[in-house]
Amino acid sequence: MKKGYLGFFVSLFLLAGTAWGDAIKIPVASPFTGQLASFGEGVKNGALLKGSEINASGGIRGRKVKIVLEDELCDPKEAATVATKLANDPAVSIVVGHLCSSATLAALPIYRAAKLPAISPASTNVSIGKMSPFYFRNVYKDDFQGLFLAKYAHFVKGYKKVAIFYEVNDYSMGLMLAFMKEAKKLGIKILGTEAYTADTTDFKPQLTKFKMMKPDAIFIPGYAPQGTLIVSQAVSLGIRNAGFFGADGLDDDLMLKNPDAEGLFVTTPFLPDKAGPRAAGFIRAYRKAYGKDPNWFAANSYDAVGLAAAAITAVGQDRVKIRDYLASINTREKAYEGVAGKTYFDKNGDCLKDAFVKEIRGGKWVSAQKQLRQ
Amino acid sequence: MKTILRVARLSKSFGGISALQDIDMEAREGQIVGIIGPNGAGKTTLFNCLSSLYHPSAGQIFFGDRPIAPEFSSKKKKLVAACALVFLFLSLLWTPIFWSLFVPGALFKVETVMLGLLLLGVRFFTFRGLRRFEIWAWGLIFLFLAADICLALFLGGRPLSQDRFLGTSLPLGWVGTPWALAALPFSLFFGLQLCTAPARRLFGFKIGPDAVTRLGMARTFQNIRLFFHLSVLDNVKIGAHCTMRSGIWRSLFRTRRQRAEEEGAEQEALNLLRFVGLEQRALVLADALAYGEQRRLEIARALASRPRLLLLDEPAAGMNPQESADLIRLIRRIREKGVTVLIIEHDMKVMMNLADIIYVLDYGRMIAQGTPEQIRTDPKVIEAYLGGGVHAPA
Amino acid sequence: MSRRTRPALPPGLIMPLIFLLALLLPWIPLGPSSNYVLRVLTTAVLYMILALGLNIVPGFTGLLDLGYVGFYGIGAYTSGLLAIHYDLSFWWILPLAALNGALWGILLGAPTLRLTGDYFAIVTFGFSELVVLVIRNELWLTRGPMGLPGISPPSLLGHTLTKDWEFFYLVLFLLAVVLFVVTRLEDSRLGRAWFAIRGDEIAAQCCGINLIRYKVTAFAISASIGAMGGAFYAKWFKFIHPDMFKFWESILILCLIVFGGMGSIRGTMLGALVLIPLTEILRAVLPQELFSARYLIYGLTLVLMMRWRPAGLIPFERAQEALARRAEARIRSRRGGEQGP
Amino acid sequence: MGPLHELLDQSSLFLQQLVNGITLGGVYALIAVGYTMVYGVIQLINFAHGEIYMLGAFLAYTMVTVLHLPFFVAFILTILLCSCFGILLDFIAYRPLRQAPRLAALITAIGMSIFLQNLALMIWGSQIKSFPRELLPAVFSRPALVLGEITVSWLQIFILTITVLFMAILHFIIHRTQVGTAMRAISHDKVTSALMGIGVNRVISFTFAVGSAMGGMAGILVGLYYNAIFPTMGYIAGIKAFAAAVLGGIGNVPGAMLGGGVLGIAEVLGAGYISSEYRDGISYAVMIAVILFKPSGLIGKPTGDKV
Repeated sequence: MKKGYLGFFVSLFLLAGTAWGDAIKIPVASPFTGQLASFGEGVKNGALLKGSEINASGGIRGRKVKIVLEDELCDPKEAATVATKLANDPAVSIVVGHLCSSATLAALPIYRAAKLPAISPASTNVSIGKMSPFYFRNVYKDDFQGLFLAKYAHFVKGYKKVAIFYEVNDYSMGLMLAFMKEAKKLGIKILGTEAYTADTTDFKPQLTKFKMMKPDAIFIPGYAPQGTLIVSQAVSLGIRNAGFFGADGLDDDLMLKNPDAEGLFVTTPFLPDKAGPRAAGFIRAYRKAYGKDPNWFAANSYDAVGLAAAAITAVGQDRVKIRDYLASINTREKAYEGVAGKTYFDKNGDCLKDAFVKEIRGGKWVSAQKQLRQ
Repeated sequence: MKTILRVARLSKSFGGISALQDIDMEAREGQIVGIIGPNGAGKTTLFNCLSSLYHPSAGQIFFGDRPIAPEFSSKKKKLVAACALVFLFLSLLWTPIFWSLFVPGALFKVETVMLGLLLLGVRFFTFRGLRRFEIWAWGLIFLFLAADICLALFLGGRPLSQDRFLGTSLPLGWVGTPWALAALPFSLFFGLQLCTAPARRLFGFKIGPDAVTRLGMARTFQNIRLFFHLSVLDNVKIGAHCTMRSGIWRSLFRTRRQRAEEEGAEQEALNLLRFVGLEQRALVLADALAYGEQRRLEIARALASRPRLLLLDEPAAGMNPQESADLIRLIRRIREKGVTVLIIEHDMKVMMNLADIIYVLDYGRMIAQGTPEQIRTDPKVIEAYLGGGVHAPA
Repeated sequence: MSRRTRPALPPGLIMPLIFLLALLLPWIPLGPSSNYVLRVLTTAVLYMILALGLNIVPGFTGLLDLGYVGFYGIGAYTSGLLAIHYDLSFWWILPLAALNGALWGILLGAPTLRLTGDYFAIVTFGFSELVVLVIRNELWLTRGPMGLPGISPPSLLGHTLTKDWEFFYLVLFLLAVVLFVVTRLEDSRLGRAWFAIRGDEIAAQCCGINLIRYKVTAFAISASIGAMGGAFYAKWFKFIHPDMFKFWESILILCLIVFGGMGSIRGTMLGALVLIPLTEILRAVLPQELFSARYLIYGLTLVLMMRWRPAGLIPFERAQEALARRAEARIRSRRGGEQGP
Repeated sequence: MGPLHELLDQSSLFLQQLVNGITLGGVYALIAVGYTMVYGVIQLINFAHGEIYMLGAFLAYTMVTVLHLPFFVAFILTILLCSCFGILLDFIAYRPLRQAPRLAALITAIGMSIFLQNLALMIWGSQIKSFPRELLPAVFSRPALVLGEITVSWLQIFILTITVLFMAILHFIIHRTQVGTAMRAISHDKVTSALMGIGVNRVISFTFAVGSAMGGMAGILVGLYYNAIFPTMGYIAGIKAFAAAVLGGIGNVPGAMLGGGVLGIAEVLGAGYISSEYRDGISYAVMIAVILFKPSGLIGKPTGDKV
């Protein structure tokens, strides 16, 4: 029984490994099912859109591109399995992924060992960059974003007393630490920090504490699903004259459904109306394909696939050459022009990119009147 | 003949209903002692007290000269309570003192938590009877653990600073935490010793059923309690548990000693199975045995612990006359091996045939004792069994 | 005892044979996906180890333990921290992690094993959640949700393991060690005491078995095997994260042993070999559109399996029959020895 | 700010936290009842109960947003549907396993839980949903009581009233009606009850129906209260509720209520005063401590093993 079973399963893998035809494979690894599937959706849509656009314009060197979606549920264990699968597939020369930093960190050593370059459209954890020369990302790091937010809160909004409500995860804590460091310099008083976990829906105890502190604003360096709950629960508790702000984690249409979130502002790597003509086409195509506006996950993954395609076009399917090509995009002049601005990498493979601020006005995301120039 | 079992003024009550009241009895070496009585007379309760599955409410049991159930007077209980309270205070004091040694200024912060834990402890303490004392003591240890962990977290510097995240230069508040974690096992150990050891020594704990078996008293059960999913042989080998010594390491490395022991146990188990007539069935699962065979297996398992006293709880229940005749022979042979037998039985024929001395229980009281002939003619017994006035049970 | 199920091969030979097959596996040419298969199989074998460890508590001793992942996490973090801070070799880390697991097993087990049934289960569950919370929140020690990256891979005689087949061999070796331990213990005084406790606690007590002592022993051994699994996991992944040790893992491992047959060593291993690659097989089989049905099918498999074979693939009774056959062989050979010249 | 002001602030903080805690406790209690009743009758930890709670929230959401039913109609319909669903669950998954080992039933429950969770994920997607405010009775979004810094909403009052009301009804059912007596008899001894002419399966179905109805109701209330409905919401709430049931003494309805209350308050006060990082840990620690000291729960009766 055991042997028969083994044979069956081995042949399945063989099948999976060889079934694709002549197309150039660009795998996209992200959570497409499970709790974080809603984040992965943007990544999926953006990547598929770019893929079909490339194919419509004749493919890469005359060959079609096939976007292969690899689901890893944001689970480090699954991410490592997926990474092994990709690393051992000779048809794969570059990977777009992963989304969660924990998944990225689990997959990283495997890509490194297989000399397989990877571009993450969304992992913002600070410690990733130094881990591997084969890892790139076209999204900024948490520390940059936190610093930017502190400056914005101080110079544009003029907040004096801020309370921080963070999620116990790497993204949120990295942001918080960067924000606090800069806030200290700028003289913003941090009234208190409270934590929550992703699986909770009751934020009232912590918010009640904030209410008594009477902050000017509450900084929520978390994700939208919890962010929207936090805002509405805060309002129902009677926190009315405090502002709310967050980072790109809150940049989601989910927030728009919440009438209490009026006035909330966030940082984002991608602003449709500030992105120039290149983005306009993207937004139109995206609306046509999926019936809604792209979020920054979509824009970044669109760009990441574009970068991958550009690299393959330039140097072919050799993994190390692709890596060298990507690493050579290291100044503003050589930058890849994507829909989410120019992308170029520093020596760690981290990208240096502008951040924008947008806020909710009348139930819509609009770019904030005042942007902060770096 | 030496007395092997002595029961003095034994009482047992369940939430106000007394199942046994002032039982006095004794068994001498080599006797077969019978206990009879109508249903609900408290026979099985008596057995459970003897094998320490129940703890008597009052009275004493001596096995040889070893007390199995020491008496707990209410005065003694109060003393235990007082002592435990002292230990509680000591143990709760201990943690902040320990902490203040490592982290100056910790004492003050900690007081509220300690007070809360103290109140909690005292409150639960007043609820607990002595029977659950051990659980109670363990609960206390858990409090210790909780307190230490709470402290470790408390003192761990509530503000989340950059230093903490990078883990390079620890702020002063953190010096305590690794120490606290390192000290946890010690604190647990000493806490345990503080709470349980003196109480054990001073007041004598009840002996567990396993210890009773090790002392040489084995039993069977009214409703058969075999290990049904194990083989017959293994059932008997489990019975021989306390005659063997090998532990984890010897079993892992199959030392010569362990192998010899296993072999001996297996041989003896087979001998015992032959003794009760189950040798042919040694390698089937106990589930597959017939009812009468299961009864005999239970006896074999009890004998495997090499007991001096064997308690048989209705061994003939559900047997046909042929089987009970076999059983009578078997019990006689057991006695010939030098094992004293204490037997509960409904089947009067079996009892009258077997017993040297019979005790009669009714409604938790001992109403008669004597040789089978005396019992047969005792008017109290006749009344208990038949509601009075009619002939003696045959 | 059904003769039908008796294998044609001598029973002592089956396990080594399967091991031999497993050792040959990396050299079967599977083309490009060979390493992928190996990685999935390494995961499966790791879960076999974990399941064999957990099996000792609910399978042998009959106590429902929902907190196993706590020990797994303790082992992984012990291994990761020792590797990062002290740069110890894997061969030192392994026993240390096992010891640490056993220590916590005893600390948790000693007070809680007095509780009965589901109360024990729920306390162990609480424990594992607390372990994860501590790992998640004590940044100074574990870096919390940032995870512990950069754990050095194990090395053997100066050679650092990097290849997938090397890890596969390593995990097979660990499986062999664990298998040795559990099979030896299963057929010993200790194992019988555990089975007795599983069968009937009161009868076991009256056979002279000290319940607490044997339960704590079982719990400690189980915990140390779990910690060993964790130690390997950390060294293999080179990165650990609190999310890896969520309650779900405990449930998964429990599913493996119930699916395979609780209390039966082979069943437990078979359960892991079937269920762990299942999600990957579904990944390969299902078209991309039906991807989200992966865990749906997984759940359904569990339900249907329990419906048809509630005692698992290889039930406990079968394992006990196998033990009895072994005893029979022993007795027969002894008799043969006596009757010989 | 004088010391008096400070004191006032502190005490209103405490009171507000208490109100939060009691509401949370009420929700836990409602879910816990389903666990405790099923456990009491067939000694099964029904892991899928949390999923019924989730389904309750989604069903009500669908009825309100897609079918445009008035809220209270949707509320009652959902409860009915959930109880039917509970019966169905028992019929499909658990009834065939009545004679099987207990762990087999437990694994079935886990399998059902995974299955339902993923089913909901496929049907409704992973995005968090919330009841559109304009489709709900307006009174829910208004505060009922504003006392200085303390706010109590009508929704909170609604939740607490429903909890207390249904607990009272349940208590009545269990102790005063025939089916309640049958339930208690079955929890004591299934075989004997069957011999006494009790339709065991029917009574168990009834138990599932009542428990699931309460679970579904809790789902709607939580969906309203926190404004969040998502496929995995049943998992953590289910576990907390189970802890609450154990805390109060499993198999005991007033116990579930007490346990829910204690757990909710402990959790909220713990998050408010000790550490919000260890919020869940505090509730588990309280639970463990109670079990260690009083293994039968706060008001459960110790059960002895009959020798």
